[in-house]
Amino acid sequence: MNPLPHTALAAPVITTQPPQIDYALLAPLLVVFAAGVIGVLVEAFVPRPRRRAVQFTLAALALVAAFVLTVVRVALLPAGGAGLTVASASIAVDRPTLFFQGTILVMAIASLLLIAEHRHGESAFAAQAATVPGSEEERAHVLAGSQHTEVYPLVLFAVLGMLMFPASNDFLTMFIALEVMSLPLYLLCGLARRRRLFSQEAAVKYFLLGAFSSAFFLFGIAMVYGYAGSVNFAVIHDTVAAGGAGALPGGGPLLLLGIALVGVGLLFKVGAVPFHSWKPDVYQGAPTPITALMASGTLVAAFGALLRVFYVAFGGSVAEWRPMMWVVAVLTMVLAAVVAVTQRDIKRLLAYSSVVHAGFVLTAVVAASAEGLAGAMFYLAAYGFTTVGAFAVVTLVRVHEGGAESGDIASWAGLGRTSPVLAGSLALFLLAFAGIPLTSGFIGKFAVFEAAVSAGATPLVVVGVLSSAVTAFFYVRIIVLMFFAEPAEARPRVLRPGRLTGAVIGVGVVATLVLGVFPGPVLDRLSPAPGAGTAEAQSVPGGFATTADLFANR
Amino acid sequence: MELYAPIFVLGGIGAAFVVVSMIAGSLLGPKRYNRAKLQSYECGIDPTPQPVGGGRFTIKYYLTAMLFIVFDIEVIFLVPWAVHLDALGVFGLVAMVLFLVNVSIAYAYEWRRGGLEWE
Amino acid sequence: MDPMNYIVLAAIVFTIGAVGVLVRRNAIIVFMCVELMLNACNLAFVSFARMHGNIEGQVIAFFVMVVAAAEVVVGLAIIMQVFRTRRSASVDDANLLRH
Amino acid sequence: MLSYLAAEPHAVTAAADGVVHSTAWLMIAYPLAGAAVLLLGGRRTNAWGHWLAVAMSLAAFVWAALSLVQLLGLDPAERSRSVHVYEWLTAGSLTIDINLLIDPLSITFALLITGVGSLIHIYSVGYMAEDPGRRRFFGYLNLFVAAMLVLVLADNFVLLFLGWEGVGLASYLLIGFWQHKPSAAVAAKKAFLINRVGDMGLLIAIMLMFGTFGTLAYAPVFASADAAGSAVTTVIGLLLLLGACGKSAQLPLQAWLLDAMEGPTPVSALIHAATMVTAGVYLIVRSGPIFEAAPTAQLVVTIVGAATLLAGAVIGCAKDDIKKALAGSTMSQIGYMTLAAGLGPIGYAAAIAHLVTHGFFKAGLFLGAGSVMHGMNDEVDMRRYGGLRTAMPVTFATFGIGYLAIIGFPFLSGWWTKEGIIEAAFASGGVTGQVLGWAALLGAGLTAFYMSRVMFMTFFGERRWAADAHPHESPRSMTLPMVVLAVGSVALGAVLVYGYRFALFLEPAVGAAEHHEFSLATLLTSWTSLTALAFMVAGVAFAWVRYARAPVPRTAPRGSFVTVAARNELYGNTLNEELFMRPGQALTAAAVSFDEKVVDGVVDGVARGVRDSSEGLRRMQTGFARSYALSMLFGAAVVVALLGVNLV
Repeated sequence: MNPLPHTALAAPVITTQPPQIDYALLAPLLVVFAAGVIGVLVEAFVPRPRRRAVQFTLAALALVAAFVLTVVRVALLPAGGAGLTVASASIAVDRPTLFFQGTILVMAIASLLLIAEHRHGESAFAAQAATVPGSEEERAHVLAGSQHTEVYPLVLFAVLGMLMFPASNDFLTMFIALEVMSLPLYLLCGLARRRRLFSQEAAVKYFLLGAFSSAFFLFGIAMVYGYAGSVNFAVIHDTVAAGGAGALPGGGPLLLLGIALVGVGLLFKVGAVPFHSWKPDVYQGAPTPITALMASGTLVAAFGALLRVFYVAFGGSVAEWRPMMWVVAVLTMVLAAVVAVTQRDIKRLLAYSSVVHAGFVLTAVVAASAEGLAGAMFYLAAYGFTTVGAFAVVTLVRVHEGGAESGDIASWAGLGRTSPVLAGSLALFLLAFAGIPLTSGFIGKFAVFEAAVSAGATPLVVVGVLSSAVTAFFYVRIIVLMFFAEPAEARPRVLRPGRLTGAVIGVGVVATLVLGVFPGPVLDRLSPAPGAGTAEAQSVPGGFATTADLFANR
Repeated sequence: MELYAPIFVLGGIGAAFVVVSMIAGSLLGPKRYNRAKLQSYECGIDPTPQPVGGGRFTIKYYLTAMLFIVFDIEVIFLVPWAVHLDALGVFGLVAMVLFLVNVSIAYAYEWRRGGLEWE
Repeated sequence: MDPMNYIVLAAIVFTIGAVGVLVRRNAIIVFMCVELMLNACNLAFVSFARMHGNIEGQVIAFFVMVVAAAEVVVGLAIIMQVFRTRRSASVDDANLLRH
Repeated sequence: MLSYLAAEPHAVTAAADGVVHSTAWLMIAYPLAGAAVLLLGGRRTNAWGHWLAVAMSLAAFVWAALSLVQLLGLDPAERSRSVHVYEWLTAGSLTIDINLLIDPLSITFALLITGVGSLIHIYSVGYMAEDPGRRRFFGYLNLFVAAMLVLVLADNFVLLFLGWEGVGLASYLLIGFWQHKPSAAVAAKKAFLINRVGDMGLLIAIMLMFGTFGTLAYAPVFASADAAGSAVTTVIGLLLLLGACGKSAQLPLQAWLLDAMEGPTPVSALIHAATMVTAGVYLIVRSGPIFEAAPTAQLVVTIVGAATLLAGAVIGCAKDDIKKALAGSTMSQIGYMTLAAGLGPIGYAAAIAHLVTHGFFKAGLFLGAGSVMHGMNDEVDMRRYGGLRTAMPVTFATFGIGYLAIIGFPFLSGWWTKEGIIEAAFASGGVTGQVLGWAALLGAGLTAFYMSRVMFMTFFGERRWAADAHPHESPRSMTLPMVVLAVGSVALGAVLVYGYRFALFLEPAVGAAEHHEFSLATLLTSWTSLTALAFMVAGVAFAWVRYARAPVPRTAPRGSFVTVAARNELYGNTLNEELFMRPGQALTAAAVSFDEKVVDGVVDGVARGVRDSSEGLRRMQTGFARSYALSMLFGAAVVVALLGVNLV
C-alpha cells in the first residue's frame, strides 16, 4: 500500500449543523422506544401484582400503534420513486422498510400474545431468573408467584432493534440496531421457566457467538469505511459505481474483505450454513414464545438488513459477491435439510427448518433483482406467520399437565386422534413449510425460485427443489406420525389453547391459507413499479439501473 | 521515524525496569507470608462479604462493577456535545436532556429494584 | 509513518482476539477476547478516519465503546448466572444442547 | 407481463363463453365442497355424507357432459377455450392465472374422471358400508376427484402441478386409509417417496420451462417449443417423463403401484387403474409440442413404455394376489399408452382412446375383484378362489366382459384401441417401429395369458375356498356400476375408434395426424390384427392348459390348520410348475426380484444415504460453543476466499 499524500492526513473538518429530522417518519420507532422506557419505569414504580397487566397493555398498545403508524406512513411516501431518508440519511423509509417493519410488528404482536399467555398463574418465563435452578430460593419464588415482567420492556427494545435493522441506511445505525435487537434477546433466551439449564446454556451460546459475529460485522464495516471513507450506503454505492473515485487508493481489497466480513455478520443473524450452528441450540433452549419471536421477527429483520446492504451498499459489486452467496445458499439448503432428517426434538427440527428456509430466501438474494426483493419479502412474511403458528402449537403439548413442553417428536404419535384440530393446524403449517400448493409456502418458494431462474441461477433452483424434496420428507413424517401412528406409551398432555395462543394459531392458519390461495393482492403490491431507469440502463430486470434503485438511499 | 524514537526508547526502558525489578524482587527479597499479607486489601480491614473459597470475590462486586460501567460510559456522549455546545444549540440541549432522562430511568429502575443495596 | 501499519496492527489484534475465542475455555476470557476484537475494530476506524480526513470513523469508535459496554453488562450477567448454577465458567461444560 | 390471454387466439370473454364454460370451475367446486363438508363436518355428516359425495361427483359429471355438448356445438377450430377464473399469483414477470382450459382432451379426461368416479362412488356406498371411516373415505374420494379435475383442466403448468400434488396427496391418504394395517402405512410411505422423485422432475422441468420460455401457460410455451433448441427441450422432456413415470408407475419408478393395492379396492379401481395413474400419459400428450421438438426424449418415452408394458405383464403372470395381478396389468396397459404417446401425433389419439377404454374395463375388473373379495371375506389369494362363476353370476359376467375387452377380443373395446397402438407403433417406421410393434404384440400375448390365468383361477375350476367362506353376490349398489362399466367395455371402443371419430375430435387439442381412409375390412384383415389375434389365442390356450384343465395348487389357508400333506402337495406342485415352465418362471422371478431388490434398493439406498449423512452431520453439532465459533471462522475464511478470487 502506498503512503497517502500528506494532505489526506489533515485534521478532519467538523461540521456541526443540527440535523433536520422528520419525526413523523420515525413515529413507529419512537412509539416502541417510548413504550419500552415507560415499561422500565413501570417496573420501578408500579406495585408487583399489577405490573403484568400494565406491561402487557402497554406493550400491546405500543405495537399496535406502531403498526397503524407504519401503515399510515405508506401514504406519506411520495408517489413514484422508492421513498425517503430521514435523520441525515441514517434511516431510509421506503417500501421495503415499511413492508419489513409491518411484518415484524405483526410477528411481534403474535409473539407477544404467546409471551403473555398464562395458565394457573404460570407463564413461559422463570419466576426469578437470578435464582439457581433447583434451589430452595427458586422454589420460594415459584410459590410466591413471582414473575419477570421485565420481559415486556426487553421484548419492546428487541423489536425496536428489529424495526431499525432493515431501515438503517448506514452501517453505524445498522450496527447499533443489530445490538439493540440482539442484547435483549440474549437475556430473554435465558429466562425459560422449565429446563432452565438448557435455557441458560442457550443464552450463553447465543451471546458468545452473537458477540463473536458482531465483531466480524464491525471489522467488515471498518474495512468498507476504509475503502469508501463513509459508512453511508449511498456513498459506498456511488464510490463503487464511480470505479473507486474518492476511495482510498488501492483500497479494492479492503472493499472485498469488508463485503465478506459484513456478510459473515449478517449471514450469522439469518442463520445460513456454516454460520447456523447457534440456531438449533438456541431455538431449543429458549422459551418457546421467544423462539417464535426470533424465528419470525429476527429473521425478517436480518434478511431486510441483508437485502439492503447487498442491494444498496454493495449493489455495484453484485458480480463480486454473487459466487459467495451461491456457495452459502447451496450449503444452507443442502446441509440443513439433510441434518434435519434425523432430528428428534420438534424445536430443533423447526430450527433446522428455519435454516433451510433461510437458504431458500438466499436464492432470491442471489437474483439481485426487483423480483428477488419482492420474492424474498413475500417469502419472509409467509414463513413468519407459519412459523409463529407452529411454535404456538409447540407451547401446548406438554409432558404432563403443568409440566415442560414435550419436544420429543416420537411422543407426538397419534396426536391427530386425541387433538385433531391442533394436529390439523400443525399439519397445515408443516405442509406450508414443505411448499405444498395452496399454502403460502408454495407461493413463496415459487416467487423466490422464479426470481432466481430469471437471474440465470437455474442450478441453484435445482438444488433448492431437491432440498425441498428432502424437507418435505421430514415434515410429512411428522404428519404421518400424528395421524397414522398408534399413540405413544407416554402420551403427552395437550393443553386447551388459551384465548391468546388460540388466536395466534388461528391467525397463522388463516394467513397460511389466504396467502396460498389469494396471494395476488400482496404479490402485486410487492412487485415494484418499473423504475425511472431508461431502457438502455436496465441492467436489473424490471426497469432499474441498479439494485440500489429499489430502495431509497439518498 | 525519528519522531517516534524517544517514545520507543522510553517504552523500552519502562518495560525493562518492570521485568528487571520483578525478577530481582522474587530472587532477592525475603519471603515471610502471614494472614494479613494474603488478604485482598492489606489495610487490615476484612472485605465484606468474604471471598468465597479463598481468593474469589463474591458476585456482588461484579454487580456493582457492571453498574459502574453502564453509567460511566455515557460520558462518552457528553464530552463531544459539551465541546460543540454552541454549534448544536437548542437541538443539542434537548437531545442531551432526553438522553440523560433515559439514563436516569435506568438508574431509577436499578434503585427501586434493589440493585444498589449491598445485602 | 504509513498509517496503513495501524490497520495491519488492528488486523493482528483482531486475529489474536478471534484465536482467543477459539482456544480459551473460560467464558470470561472468551468474552474478553471478543472485546479485544471490538477494540481492534476501533483502532481501524480511527486510523481510517485519519487517512480519509473525516470524522465518521471517530464517531463510530465512540458508539462502539458504548455498545461494547452494554454488551459487557449483558454478557457478564449471563455468564455469572451460569456460573452460579454450574459452579463453572468453562464454556465447554455447557453442552447439554447438541446434535 | 405475458399472460396467457394475450397469446391465445381463441380465448374469449366470459360473456361470449356460454353459461357452462364460463362456470366450468363449478366442475371442480362441487367435489371440493363435498370434501370440505365431509372432512370438516365431523360426525354429524356420518348419516348422509356418502350420498352427498355421490351427488357432488354426479353434479361434476353433469357439468362435464354439458361442457362437452357446448364444445361440440362449436366449430372445430374454436374448440380450445380458456376460461379465466382469477389471477392467482404474480411473481416478477410471471403471472399465473387460474384459467381452465376446455378442449377436447381435457373434456375427455373430465368425463372419464367424473363418469367412472361417480360409478365408483356409488359402488363404494355398498363396499364401505361396514367401515367406520366411511365418511372420511368419501371425503378423500371427493378430494381426489376435485384435484384430478384441476390437473386436467389446468391451462398452465403451475395449476397442473397443483392438481398433480393434490392427487398425490389424495392417493397417499387413500392407500394408507386402513392405517391400522402396518403394510398399508408402509405402502403409503413408499408411494409418497417414489412419487416425490417424479414430482421433483416435474418441478424442475417447470422451472426450466419458465427459464426458457418466460411463461408457463400452455399455449405460449408450446408455440415457442420449436424455437428453443433441441438440447433444452430434450432435458425438459426427460424431466417431464420422470414426472410421468412417478405418477404412472412406469419403469423405473413403478414399485409403488403394487404396494398401493393395500388401499380399499374402489380406490384401486378409480385412482390406481382408471384415472390418476394415467396422469403421466396425459402430461406427455399435453406436452406433445415439447416432445415433438425433442426426438431423443420421444424415443426414451417409447422405450420406457415398451419396457414397462412387458415388465408389467410379466409381473402380472407372477402374482397370486388378484389385486396385484391386476396392478401389474395396469402398469402394462399404461406402458402401451406411454409407448403410443411417445410416437408423436400419430399415437396421441391411440393413447388417449386406449386410456379411456382401459379406464372402463380396468375399473370394471377391479370392481369385480372387489366384489369377489367382498363375497370371500376379503380373501385376495386367487389360489383360494375357484369355481365362483355360479356363486357370483353378475360379477362373473361383468368381470368376464372386462377380461375379454382387455385381452383384445375382437369388437370389444380393448381390441379397437390396442389395435390402434400396435398399428401406430409399426407405422412409426424403421427398426424402432419394428421393435416397438413386436413388443406390443408380445405384450398382447402375455396379457391374454395372465388375464386368462386370473379368470380361470377365480371363476373356473374346482372350489378351493377357505372353510368359512360363503361366497355370495354383492348388493345392487355394487353390481350396478359394474354393469355400466361392462357396457362401456363392450361398446366404447367401437364408438371412439370407428371412423377415426375420436382422433378427429381430439385434433384441435393435440394436432392433426396422418391417417388413411377407415375401413373395417382393412382393420380385420391387416397382418398386425391377425398376428395379435393369434398371440391372444395362444396366450389364452396356454393359460387354459395350465390353470383350467390342470388343478390349481392351493396355498396354506391363513388359519394354519393345514396338514403336512397339503404342504407337500403344494411343494410338489411348485416343483411341477418349476419344471413345466422353467423359463417363464425364471423370467417372472427375475422381474419380481428386480422390482424388489433393485428398485426398492435404490429407493431405500437413497433414503439410507440421506439418513446416514444426516447422522454424520448431526455429530458435527457437538454442543461446544467453541466448535461453533470454529465453524464460523472456517465459514468466514471461505467467504473471504470466495471474494478474494475477484482479485486474481
